Amino acid sequence: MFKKVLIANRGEIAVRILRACRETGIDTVAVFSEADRQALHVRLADEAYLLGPAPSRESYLRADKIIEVARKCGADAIHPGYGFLAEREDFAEACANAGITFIGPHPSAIAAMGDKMTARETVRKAGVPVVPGTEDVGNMSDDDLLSIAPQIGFPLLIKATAGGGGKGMREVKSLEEMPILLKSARREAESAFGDGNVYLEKLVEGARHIEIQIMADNFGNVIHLNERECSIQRRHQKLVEESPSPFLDDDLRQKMGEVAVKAAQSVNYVNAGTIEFLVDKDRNFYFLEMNTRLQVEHPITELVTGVDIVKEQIRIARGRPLQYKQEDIKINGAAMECRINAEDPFNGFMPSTGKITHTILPTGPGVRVDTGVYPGFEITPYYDPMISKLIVWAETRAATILRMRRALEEYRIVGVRTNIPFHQTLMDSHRFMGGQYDTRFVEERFAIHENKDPKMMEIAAVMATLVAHEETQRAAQFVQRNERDTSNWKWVGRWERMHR
Amino acid sequence: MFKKVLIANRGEIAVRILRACRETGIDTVAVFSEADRQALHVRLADEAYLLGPAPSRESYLRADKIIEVARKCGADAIHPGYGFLAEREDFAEACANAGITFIGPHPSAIAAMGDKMTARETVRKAGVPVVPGTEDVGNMSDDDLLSIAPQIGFPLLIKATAGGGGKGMREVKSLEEMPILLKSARREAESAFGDGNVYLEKLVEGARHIEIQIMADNFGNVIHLNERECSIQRRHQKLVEESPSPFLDDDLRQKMGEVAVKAAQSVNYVNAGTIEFLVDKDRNFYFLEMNTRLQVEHPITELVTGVDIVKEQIRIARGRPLQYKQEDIKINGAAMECRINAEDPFNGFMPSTGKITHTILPTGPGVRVDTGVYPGFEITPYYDPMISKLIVWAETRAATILRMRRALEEYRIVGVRTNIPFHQTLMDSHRFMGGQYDTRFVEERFAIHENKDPKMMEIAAVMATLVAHEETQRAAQFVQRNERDTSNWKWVGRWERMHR
Amino acid sequence: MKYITTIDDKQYTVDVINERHVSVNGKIIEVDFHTVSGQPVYSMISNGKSYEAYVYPEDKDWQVLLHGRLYQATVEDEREQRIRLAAGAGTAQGGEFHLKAPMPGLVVAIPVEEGQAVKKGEVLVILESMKMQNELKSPRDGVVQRIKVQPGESVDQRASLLSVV
Amino acid sequence: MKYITTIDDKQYTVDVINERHVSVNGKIIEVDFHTVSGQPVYSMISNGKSYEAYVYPEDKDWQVLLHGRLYQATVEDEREQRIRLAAGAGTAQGGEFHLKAPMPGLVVAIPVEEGQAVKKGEVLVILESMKMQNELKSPRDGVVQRIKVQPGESVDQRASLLSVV
Repeated sequence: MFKKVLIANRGEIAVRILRACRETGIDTVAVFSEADRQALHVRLADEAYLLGPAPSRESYLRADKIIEVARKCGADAIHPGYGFLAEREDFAEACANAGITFIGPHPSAIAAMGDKMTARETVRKAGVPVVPGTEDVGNMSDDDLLSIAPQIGFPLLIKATAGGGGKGMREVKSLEEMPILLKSARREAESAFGDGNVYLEKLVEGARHIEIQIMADNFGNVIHLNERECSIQRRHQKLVEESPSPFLDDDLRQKMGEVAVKAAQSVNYVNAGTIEFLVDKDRNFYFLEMNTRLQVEHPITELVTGVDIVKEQIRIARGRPLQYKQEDIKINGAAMECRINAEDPFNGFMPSTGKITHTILPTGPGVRVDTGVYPGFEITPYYDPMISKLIVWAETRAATILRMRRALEEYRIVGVRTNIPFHQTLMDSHRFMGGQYDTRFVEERFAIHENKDPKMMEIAAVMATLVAHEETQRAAQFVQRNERDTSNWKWVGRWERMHR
Repeated sequence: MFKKVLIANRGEIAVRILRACRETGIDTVAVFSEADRQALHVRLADEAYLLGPAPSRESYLRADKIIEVARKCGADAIHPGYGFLAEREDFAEACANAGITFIGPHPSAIAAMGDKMTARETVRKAGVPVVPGTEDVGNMSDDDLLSIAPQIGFPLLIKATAGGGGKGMREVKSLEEMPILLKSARREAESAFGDGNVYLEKLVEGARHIEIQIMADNFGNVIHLNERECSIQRRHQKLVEESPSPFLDDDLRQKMGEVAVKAAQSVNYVNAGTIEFLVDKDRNFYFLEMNTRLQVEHPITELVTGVDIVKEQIRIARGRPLQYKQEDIKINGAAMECRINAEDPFNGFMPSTGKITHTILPTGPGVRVDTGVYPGFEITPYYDPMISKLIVWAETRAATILRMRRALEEYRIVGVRTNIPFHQTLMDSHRFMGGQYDTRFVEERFAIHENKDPKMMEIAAVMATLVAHEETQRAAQFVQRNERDTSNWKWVGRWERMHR
Repeated sequence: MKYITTIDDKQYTVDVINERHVSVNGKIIEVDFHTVSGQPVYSMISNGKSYEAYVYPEDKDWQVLLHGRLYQATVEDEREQRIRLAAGAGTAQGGEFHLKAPMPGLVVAIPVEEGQAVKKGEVLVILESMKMQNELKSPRDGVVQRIKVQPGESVDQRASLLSVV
Repeated sequence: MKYITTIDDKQYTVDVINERHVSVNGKIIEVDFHTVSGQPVYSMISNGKSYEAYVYPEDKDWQVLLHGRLYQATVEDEREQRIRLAAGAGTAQGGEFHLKAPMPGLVVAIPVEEGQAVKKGEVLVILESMKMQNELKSPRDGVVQRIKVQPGESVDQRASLLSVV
């Protein structure tokens, strides 16, 4: 039994894990960077320790410091969340050496799946179909890659060997543009993972990104929790996920589930993991990679299966057998997640930094919000722009979309720009409603119109005017009553603050 | 198909219904009293109309005005929520006469179940067991009741004929104290329902209050959605509800469900309704009354069955058949609801009025909050003290209780006192955890200790001191920089507001 | 700066030594104390333990909502305490208790009479509000005086109802 | 009081007649306008329709978050507009555009050169921040001038990067 778990992460996922621990009677230890002193995961944890300055390399990526904290405060286990150290086999190894349980797979499985080229080879040998691409294992030079590329054929993808989440990924349409793209892919991979190694994969056109959640215990039991459809992406970043996929039928679902279990078994996988597949128009599916950790989008699986994935991760790490057998896993209704990012969809999805001054969360039936932000939270440029996840469940996919529209409209985030209008436009899209989309849909066949109703524009104009008018009136009164010792601008600002 | 629905209610239930309409593509019309101009149901609705001054009699009980509004704005239907006009057959009748669909049962069913004495007789004839008590129908004088009482035996309950929700209810231990209790029961019933009529019922000791949710359509289909256990009460007001009941087994559940369906059929019931039973220690169950409307605690049934009761109500009112058959209704996991009231559990549960200055809602896995309040909301003495409902689901009852503890701790409501500490103490109670409770548990065998950990008291003292210290320091600086034109108290107040 | 802080009947002498150190009843502790901007939320990390509290003024006291529990703290500096103790010496214990309506409502019953001796916890007035009948109790032993309202009367918030001397 | 309110390219002449009446481009509408206390939330009921909006200042404009959509409104009274138009006549159209870093970050690439003609929407600078590469584009046609940074350089928020003349 764990008495104390250190959560080596920040933001919504740190809060998510913290809640699972609290609901299991386990004490929680947060770690934080200087930028996150006031963050929710720090405030909600039982203990909290500073790691270092804001940049990840000096804080959340400091494996040594994190293990030192865990040792000093007597934590039994470390949950890495996603990102940061979650897929570093050396970190998992170091935990083990320090006598601390790493809540995740064995280092060997992380290593086998972490090197994307090795992973391709391993699962291919286990009979799992892979996307055609580079078949060698090991570092390849630009020259090697440029000479292999024509055999694979264009368009193709450059992908980071150490990668995931679209970082260090580039689409290549021709040999001519390949050298410069190789360079930028390597640079991005180097900065994201500390490893600039890349490989090539054929670009499967019109494909859908569908992944299978698996769970495995230390007793050889491996089950899958069905699929998540993640084809709504922009620049290889997932924006919306849903389960079940509108594209799969029971037959294909079962086949993919079985193959996913096989892939996990090929590396003696333990704990929660996800096998990502590409599925083409003809329903052929190809292994893409395995994420050897909790996914951002795990909640939609929780909502349709009823399994609390984080609690189950903890149980497995404690050496308990899986609570579920494959036949216990049913699909109940439909769930969808919108990732709420601090970015401006009307300005090229430019990240938006600043302070969140007010938020109103959508609530009520079928709505779950996983968030690490709050009024007063400062969005800094140091971390991911994802500030919360809006997750919705309903009995059918159609009801889920309608509920998501309702929840998006209720969600208020004031102070920074968010991509909520993107999600609203998506939920109104007929193609999306019809389930007719692939991974290129957002970038190629979807436009976010401002689509401003003239009636609503007029209402907005009237409301803005009335607020401005009230301010003018009150500011005038205020100035009459007081000596003005500061500039007008300051008075208005002060007045503003006073009336909040 | 309804295009526009008027919601003849306020608070969380008005918001709940509004969300269901919005998720079904139906326009919403709110009505409000002068006290509720800024309320959430007014702000979220598509249209909103003033009814009158704050007191219910002059606003939410003004059936005539509500129907006038519905007619003028072209609403197809009215949803009455719970309380107010929900169980007034004359209102349902008036809707029908105005050509507006009443989302609820036929007036005849409301009438038959609304007079509690008539209801007892009706279901008894249909073979439903009832609690021994007065068997006549019609107004009974104090003298009649006093002469019948000894035959029923003490302790007994005085109950309002028109009643529900514990209003106008009194427990009588002996004949001597009965006259004065009759008087106060009649007074309370008169003020709550405009009808001072009462009847008597034997007090079933050690009983549990367990109710069955039923749904019926216009085609003769009646199903039940299993039970809700509502024995956690104080002064006959429910405080916590859970589903399934820890007391029932499948056998008793099925029996009670069948009897509930029979009771509904005895009055040709249509739409959603609830049959309340008392279940004694020996698992005998007795019909108490039928609530011919949506219940406060309907969400726990939604969470364990997956049925959206409000959407289903709307479907039925539109003349569609039930979407479900009895065999579709399964119990999935366990759900619990805590009613969050603005009252001080450390001061005799005294209602607490005032302004809510800040709130933080609990979120994350398995947590649903149905609320009508928000920062800035003013709690007035005109309406019910219930300000929100915290509803939690998990795979097992034990996990639900642990999750509820976590959610209660996360829930912050600043500005008024709430009964959250009561719920926290309850969730820690071994008897409650063991499911060992009846309707007298809270009043007789449960104490809310302040139970203050000395360590936490010291921390609270330090934090209060540091805040006070900061205020003093900053106020001093502020005073130095400015002419003091107001009293010190006002400056501190202003400073306070400026720094929020 | 030294303060005397009282919660319930417990007194804490809290000395704010500097930005990172506080002594409580003579014991020095290290504190990392932060305000969450724009909110009455404070975060304190002390000895690795993390505490989040809402701290906000109510009348002359501070309300501290810490880990879901509410504490009511009185914070005085030494001078303030001296003044209060000096002033309070005359009236503190023997002072009258003035029962005021905690909310607007209808006086349903007054189960006591003027001149009647009451114990702490005894019901003085039943007030109907928010559709509930609420029992207003005596906070101490004493004698009822100056009943200012009658059953059936509607009263505003903070209206004087009666005194216990 | 009369205001000229602009959203996107649309101008509205809004006359606040009294507490309950406003005219918009000459058409009089009845409004019931309320602030939700302590919040930048406003509720307006007009002709039975209910609207809730967050309205808050940003720079010199007002941001209106209405039914989930964000509108940016400039509100000027007649005098302010006259002054701006008079002042703006000289510089408005021909003014330089100064590209500033919208957030701190690393300059990854500058795909333009000084003196190069660019079209509206053309990428001027690629800035890495929040683990993303962000393309900063030209808001109008013009010629690139005064490039002040180099690839590989870290810049602070609002740092000047280059100008488009």
